[in-house]
Amino acid sequence: MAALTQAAVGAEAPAARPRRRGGLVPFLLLAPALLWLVVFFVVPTISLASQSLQTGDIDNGYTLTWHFATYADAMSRYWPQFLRSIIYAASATLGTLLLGYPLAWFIAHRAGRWKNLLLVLVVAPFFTNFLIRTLAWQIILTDNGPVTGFFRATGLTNVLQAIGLTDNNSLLGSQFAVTCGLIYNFLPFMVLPLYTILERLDTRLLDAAGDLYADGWNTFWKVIWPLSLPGVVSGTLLTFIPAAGDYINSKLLGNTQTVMIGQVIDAQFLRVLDYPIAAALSFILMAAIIILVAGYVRAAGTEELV
Amino acid sequence: MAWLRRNLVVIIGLLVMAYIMVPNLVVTIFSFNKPNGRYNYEWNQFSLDAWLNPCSSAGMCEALGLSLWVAVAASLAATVMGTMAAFALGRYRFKGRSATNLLVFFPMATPEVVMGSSLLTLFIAMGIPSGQLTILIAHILFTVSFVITTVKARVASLDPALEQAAADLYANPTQAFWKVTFPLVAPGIAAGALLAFALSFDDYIVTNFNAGASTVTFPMYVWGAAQRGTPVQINVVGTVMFFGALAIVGIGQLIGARLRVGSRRKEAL
Amino acid sequence: MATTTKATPGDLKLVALTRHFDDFVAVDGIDLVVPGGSFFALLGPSGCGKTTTLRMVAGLEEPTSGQIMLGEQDITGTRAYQRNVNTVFQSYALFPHLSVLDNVGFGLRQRKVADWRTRANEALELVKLADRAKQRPRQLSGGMQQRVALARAIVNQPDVLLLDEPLGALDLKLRREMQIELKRIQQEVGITFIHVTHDQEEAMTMADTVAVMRTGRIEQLGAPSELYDRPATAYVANFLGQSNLLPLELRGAATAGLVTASARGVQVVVDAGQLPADAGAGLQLGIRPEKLRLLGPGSDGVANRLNGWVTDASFTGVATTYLVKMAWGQELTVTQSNDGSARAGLGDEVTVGWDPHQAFVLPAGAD
Amino acid sequence: MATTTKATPGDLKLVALTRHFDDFVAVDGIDLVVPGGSFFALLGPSGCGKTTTLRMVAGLEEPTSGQIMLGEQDITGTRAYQRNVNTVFQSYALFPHLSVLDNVGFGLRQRKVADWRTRANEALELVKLADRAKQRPRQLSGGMQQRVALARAIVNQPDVLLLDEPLGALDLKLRREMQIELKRIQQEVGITFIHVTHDQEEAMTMADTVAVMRTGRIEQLGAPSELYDRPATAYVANFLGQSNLLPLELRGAATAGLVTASARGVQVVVDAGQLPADAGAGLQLGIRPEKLRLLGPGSDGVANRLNGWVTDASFTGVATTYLVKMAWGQELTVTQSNDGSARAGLGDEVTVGWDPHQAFVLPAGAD
Amino acid sequence: GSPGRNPSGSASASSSPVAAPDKSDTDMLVNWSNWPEYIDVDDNGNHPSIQAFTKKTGIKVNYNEDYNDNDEFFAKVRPLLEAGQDTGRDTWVSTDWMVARLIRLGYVQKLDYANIPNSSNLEPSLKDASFDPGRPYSLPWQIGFVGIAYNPKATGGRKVTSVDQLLHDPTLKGRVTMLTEMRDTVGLVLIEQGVDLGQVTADQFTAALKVVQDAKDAGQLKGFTGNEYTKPLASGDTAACVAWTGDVVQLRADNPSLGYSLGEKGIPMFSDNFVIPNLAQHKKNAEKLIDYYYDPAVMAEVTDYVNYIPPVAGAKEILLKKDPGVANNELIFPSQEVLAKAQTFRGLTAEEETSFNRQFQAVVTG
Ligand SMILES: Nc1ncnc2c1ncn2[C@@H]1O[C@H](COP(=O)(O)OP(=O)(O)OP(=O)(O)O)[C@@H](O)[C@H]1O
Ligand SMILES: Nc1ncnc2c1ncn2[C@@H]1O[C@H](COP(=O)(O)OP(=O)(O)OP(=O)(O)O)[C@@H](O)[C@H]1O
Ligand SMILES: [Mg+2]
Ligand SMILES: [Mg+2]
Repeated sequence: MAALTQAAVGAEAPAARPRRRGGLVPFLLLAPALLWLVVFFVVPTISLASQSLQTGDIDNGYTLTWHFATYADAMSRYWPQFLRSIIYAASATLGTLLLGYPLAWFIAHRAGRWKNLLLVLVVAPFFTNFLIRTLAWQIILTDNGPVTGFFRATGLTNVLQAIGLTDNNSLLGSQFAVTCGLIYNFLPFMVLPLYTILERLDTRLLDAAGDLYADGWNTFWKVIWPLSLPGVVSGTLLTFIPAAGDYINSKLLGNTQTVMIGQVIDAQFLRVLDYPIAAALSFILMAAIIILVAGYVRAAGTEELV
Repeated sequence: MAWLRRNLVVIIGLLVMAYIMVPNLVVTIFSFNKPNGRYNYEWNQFSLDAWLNPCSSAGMCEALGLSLWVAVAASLAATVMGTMAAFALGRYRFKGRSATNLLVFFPMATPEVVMGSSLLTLFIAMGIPSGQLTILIAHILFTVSFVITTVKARVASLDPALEQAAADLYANPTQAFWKVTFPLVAPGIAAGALLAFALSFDDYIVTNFNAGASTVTFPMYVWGAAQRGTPVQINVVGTVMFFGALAIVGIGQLIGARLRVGSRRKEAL
Repeated sequence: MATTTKATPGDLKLVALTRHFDDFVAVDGIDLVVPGGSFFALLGPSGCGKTTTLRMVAGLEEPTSGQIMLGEQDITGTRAYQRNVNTVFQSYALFPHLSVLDNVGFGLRQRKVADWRTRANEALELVKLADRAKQRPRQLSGGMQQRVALARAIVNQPDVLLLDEPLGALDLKLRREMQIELKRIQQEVGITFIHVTHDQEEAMTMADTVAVMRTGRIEQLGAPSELYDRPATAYVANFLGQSNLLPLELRGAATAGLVTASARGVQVVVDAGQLPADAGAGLQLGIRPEKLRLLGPGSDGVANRLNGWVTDASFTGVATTYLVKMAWGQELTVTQSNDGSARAGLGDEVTVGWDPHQAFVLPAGAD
Repeated sequence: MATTTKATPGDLKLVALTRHFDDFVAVDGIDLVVPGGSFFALLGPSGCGKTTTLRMVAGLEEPTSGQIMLGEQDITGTRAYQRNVNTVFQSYALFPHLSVLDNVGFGLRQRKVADWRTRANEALELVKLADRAKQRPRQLSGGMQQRVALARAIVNQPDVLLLDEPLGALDLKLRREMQIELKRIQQEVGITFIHVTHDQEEAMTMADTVAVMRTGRIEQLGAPSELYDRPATAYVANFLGQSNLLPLELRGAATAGLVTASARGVQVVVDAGQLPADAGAGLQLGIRPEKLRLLGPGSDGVANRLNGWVTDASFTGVATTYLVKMAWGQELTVTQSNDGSARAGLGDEVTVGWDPHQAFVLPAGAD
Repeated sequence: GSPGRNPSGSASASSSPVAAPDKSDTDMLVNWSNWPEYIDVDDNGNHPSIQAFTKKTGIKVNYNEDYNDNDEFFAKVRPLLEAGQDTGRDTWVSTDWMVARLIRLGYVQKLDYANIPNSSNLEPSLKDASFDPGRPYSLPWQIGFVGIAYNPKATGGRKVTSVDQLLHDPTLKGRVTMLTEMRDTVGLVLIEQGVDLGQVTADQFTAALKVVQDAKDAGQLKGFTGNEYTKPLASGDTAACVAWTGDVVQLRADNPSLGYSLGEKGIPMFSDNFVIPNLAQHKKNAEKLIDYYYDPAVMAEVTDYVNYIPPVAGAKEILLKKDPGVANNELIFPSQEVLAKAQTFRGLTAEEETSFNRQFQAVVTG
């Protein structure tokens, strides 16, 4: 399990510059996976691209007419959902970061021999079906449950309501519940890369900072945080990307005001049967993610994507 | 006050840990429930019924079996292919390396509905009938990227001097790989396989598109069942899987610790 | 800032300073006064508690008991960032994400010093790295990094500068250079330096006062030459260089400051002034390798002489080190400066001799 | 296996060995013969091509051109695992997943040696680690790991053992111990050792022959004392320890093997036998610090003398090193053995002198 | 893309063959896809009626509950049907409007009534469906009404009796769900507005949808759901919702306090129907299966468990003896008076379907 540490799920090892030229060898090694990705991912993606430029309907069939207007149409109609998805994904990412950072630090530096066990516990939720997990959240946040009771008794619901995260004095069916679900689901993807980088962090630097008159807060911002950026970058990517496309959480824990773009794609694809617009929306989503990610990665200055 | 300041991170860490564990705890608790009605959402009465008759919910155990089989097969295949690719990417410089890195990254960024449906279209065009094979292909596709990323990090942090030492000690490249490289990368591979297994075992959307007429995986079963009620047996499976994962790792660590303690004791003698 | 003359800072006093880790006593009640402005070295083998002591002074470790005073002030309870004490860490601990200039300016900026940039640049000039200000630490060689760490600490004009094996990772040549450099800087800025090392040569070259530590306690304290020439225990003697130790039995009384005695049956004379007050458990005679000389013909005047044969000779440039086997099996180490004095070959029968005033006498038992 | 006496292995010959990395020439046509059974040291600054040379001998790097011969056999084209050559890597490169015993037995098992276990245990005894056979490498200290790496290499009884800065990571004390240990083992097993280091003292202490490398070429090759006492270039002189260099102009002709000359206007005599054949570009006089002596009263007989005043004195136990400033500003380094000879204090006016036969003369220009 | 398809969509017009060589006689098997929990189950997880069928005919039933949702299921099989490939299923149960679409696209085969003698037991009122006039392609499996369900615990004891109340009562704000089934949700509103579902116009549809949109914008609606509305209703997280009768009957068995109201002006009705897709490998076996379930005794057994309205005449009589509680339940065996109010959404043209869907989804996912 210490391996999951290495899972790095992103963090780049410092000694990690590839160093050899191997003639054919790398290509032979890559062949199976690459073949798989090309046949089962690239090819469908290309046909998806062509689909996004077709016109027609289910009864008369679709023909490729290079109808780029679909993209403009998709954007103009669904920009609010795009925006909302980005905002939700971003706030979920922020949430996972806020919760995941102390947890990763705790596991890396304070957990002693419990380290491995805690790492497994972080990943273990994946072994319980996603629907059961989400239903468990429904049980936890239910109107008559103790959590809601606590929130009501302490007036926290009013606070949440005031900032627009909930309404109706309940927790379920709100932006709050959706964000909670998203954070919960993607926390492991944040914690693992953060853990990998924080564990490697040279704690002597913290002593040095203290020695140079930095108190706890300054030590964090001036030393720990900048040094953990690579982990923060991979963690945020691995959280943000799937969260932006997710809709299970918004569907089961949200309300009619919390529809995310994944739900729209789903509806266009399955219910309206408007394949071009569904394909176009998918492409816009992928493109948006990749542009955001590329810009982010460049700004953060890490060499490789994930 | 000083105590609080020093242990703040521990307290927060434990709270977040609790946040992660609470849903699992709920699942576990409700696996001992005897619900009043078909929905298992309110505590009614303690009962071991579901634990004693785990398969009494029609089709669940078959679905579970299928899911386990698919997860094992897919994670195995993804692990083999992903490990090979990770070696290529972590080890060699070659033309198109960054393009390949990008290609590996894309499937992780693709919405599942899109991946599921476009794969289905492809299978039909290729004439591959939907069923276990198509599920397997799809699962390998979306897990292989995770394996590659995971193993690549491990491969990259491997000291190249070790393989050279093996060569220096008369091991030809094949022997050097199996005796030195592989055992050292193994933890990374295990992590990748574990992640692949978890992702495969938990996937619904992509699977649902590519499952044939009579292949129902466990997530599909759960999704279907949840429409009309949630049999307690689902919680039993969730609980078993969760503690199973813990146990496997726990035992692994125990064996490791035993070995270490053993050698330390010898040292003391 | 190098040009500002500072008022001599107060003395640093450690009073019964103790630190336990669980059951383990890392530092065991140290009492110590380090005069302000002096260059003080803490010497001892790995694990004897040097770093722990230093960290307590820096405020990075809490003492289990005892006090730390800086001048008149008790600083035991203050936190690291509140102390006017800076450390050069063994591993440098430079911030890899900051430029050299930002590293050096870190402490000043924390204290909101307005002209931090000017002062950091001055400190870099002091360590001769002004031209590297924009680079990242990892672009510098080990020696340069060490100097950055030094600049980063002294720029804050601390009352005490702690140096934890700052030269440990450097190669020999660089180490020698840096030793000279450090001493120069200390003389220039007049800050109290506490230098931790386990390299005895280093401690002796650099420090005004050396304290030899052993399992959490201070074994002996004094000027380098005092410790070297008159070690109080065999432990100190061995720690500060090699020694040839012989069991010693006193035979005669003191005449002209000399006493006759017998070492392994050979008659020798020792300096009466060196006999320890309490010689209950027997005595040992100690002679440093470089104080032993291969005697050529015509050196009959030397009072102390032992015969043996050369079992090994190794040339080190400056000197040649011989192992000379005695009749009773012990091998004495003799370091002969390559200044033109007698050389010997492997297997040669030789006589070694020494001046009684250059040997020392220890109580036996205490090792 | 330590007890088996081996037939002396063949000589190792490098013929015009060259290695390019893209445009960069790391090793630039080395010609070299390492006699079988000798202890050979390759010395040079970081980046001069030592490791690359070693790796080519081990078969881990392919030469761009040139040949490698082992005895009569050309091994240039063979692969690493086919060569009877073993390496102790700078970083040890122990297999972390194998026990110490399995590490040591690795090569034997690869070659299907039936009694690998016995022989591996014998090798561990040789390096005094028999009791650690079951442990994992990371449970050992740095010095122990180094010995395991050594045992792992020599257990295979290679024709040539390559050691790439095997002691670089050890601390001073341990390094000295291991130097003696290595030399003992080499004498015991009689294998050719090629030892790479950038520590000149280490090279001189251990090796029969030392080659000084510089940017891919061999600058000078010979016995340690030869290189130290008669460096061919200033580069070698400086690399093998400190030197005081003075510009030299010949004045007179040779009488009794001595030539008069002038250094900075002061008249000196030099050994005629040391004048280089080609003195076109002018000459330099070199004197090692320990060959310079502070002259006390009554040393008028010394032919070469320079006056100056002491600007620094540092006591190192064995010796005291003085910096003596000359009238023209240069500071000469003088290392005076603490064997009872004259000492001086800071600021004292002193006269330093040297024996003409203990100085050396270099062509100027060549640095 | 696909080649142009004849919009008339009759099976014969399709370019690819529709019927596969029937393997029924050699291969005693039938593959049936159905909705989850839509058949009788015993304590061991077996389906007694299926076991009895196998025993009786020797035909093994490969029963799969993989029909979770009309659209999702359609998305899974459409590419196969379009490409002229076997779907691996011999029959499945689609909702009325989906049957219409399947027929339109030429994806389903005509039933051979010679193999279904029991089809004469079909309730007379169901014989002629607007989506399948004369029922050449489909036979109903179960029928249900769409109404309003509420949990008195969550409404504070108040009854919710009208769409108007559902969409505008401030005490229900944010705790109301509607169905993602367009015809059920919008149909309920249309009837409230006095529109006959058999005659809906595009404008009426848009106007009704506007009401839903306004309620949603006002924060009245918590969500649009599929079958997953039931659990929150039972637990009280949802106060009131649009619901299907069968579900409500079952929920009330566990929680009798749940309330239910059917519209005064009219009641939207839906049916789920057997169809046989193109290239089904065991068409005859599928027809035998349908025939088997049209035996009133068998259907009674199913009804006793699933609690929807059976389409087979004579089932009530059998249940009156076996399980009077079910037989007398107005929601399972509605009175003639109630039945008279039942309305079915009219069949839509391809263009209408696309347009309505697009508008409706704009509300649902807006
Ligand atoms: N945090 C800690 N927990 C437990 N034991 C500790 C801790 N820090 C130090 N020790 C123990 O205290 C003793 C003294 O350690 P310290 O670091 O002060 O030694 P040192 O003299 O600096 O040695 P070195 O020369 O190796 O740096 C050691 O035995 C060490 O194992
Ligand atoms: N794989 C390589 N690719 C490019 N240049 C290399 C490679 N290996 C070595 N070099 C270059 O060749 C030169 C010689 O390197 P080498 O490692 O032999 O030096 P070295 O003498 O062993 O130095 P050190 O004492 O630092 O170990 C260096 O400048 C190095 O940068
Ligand atoms: Mg220390
Ligand atoms: Mg090297």
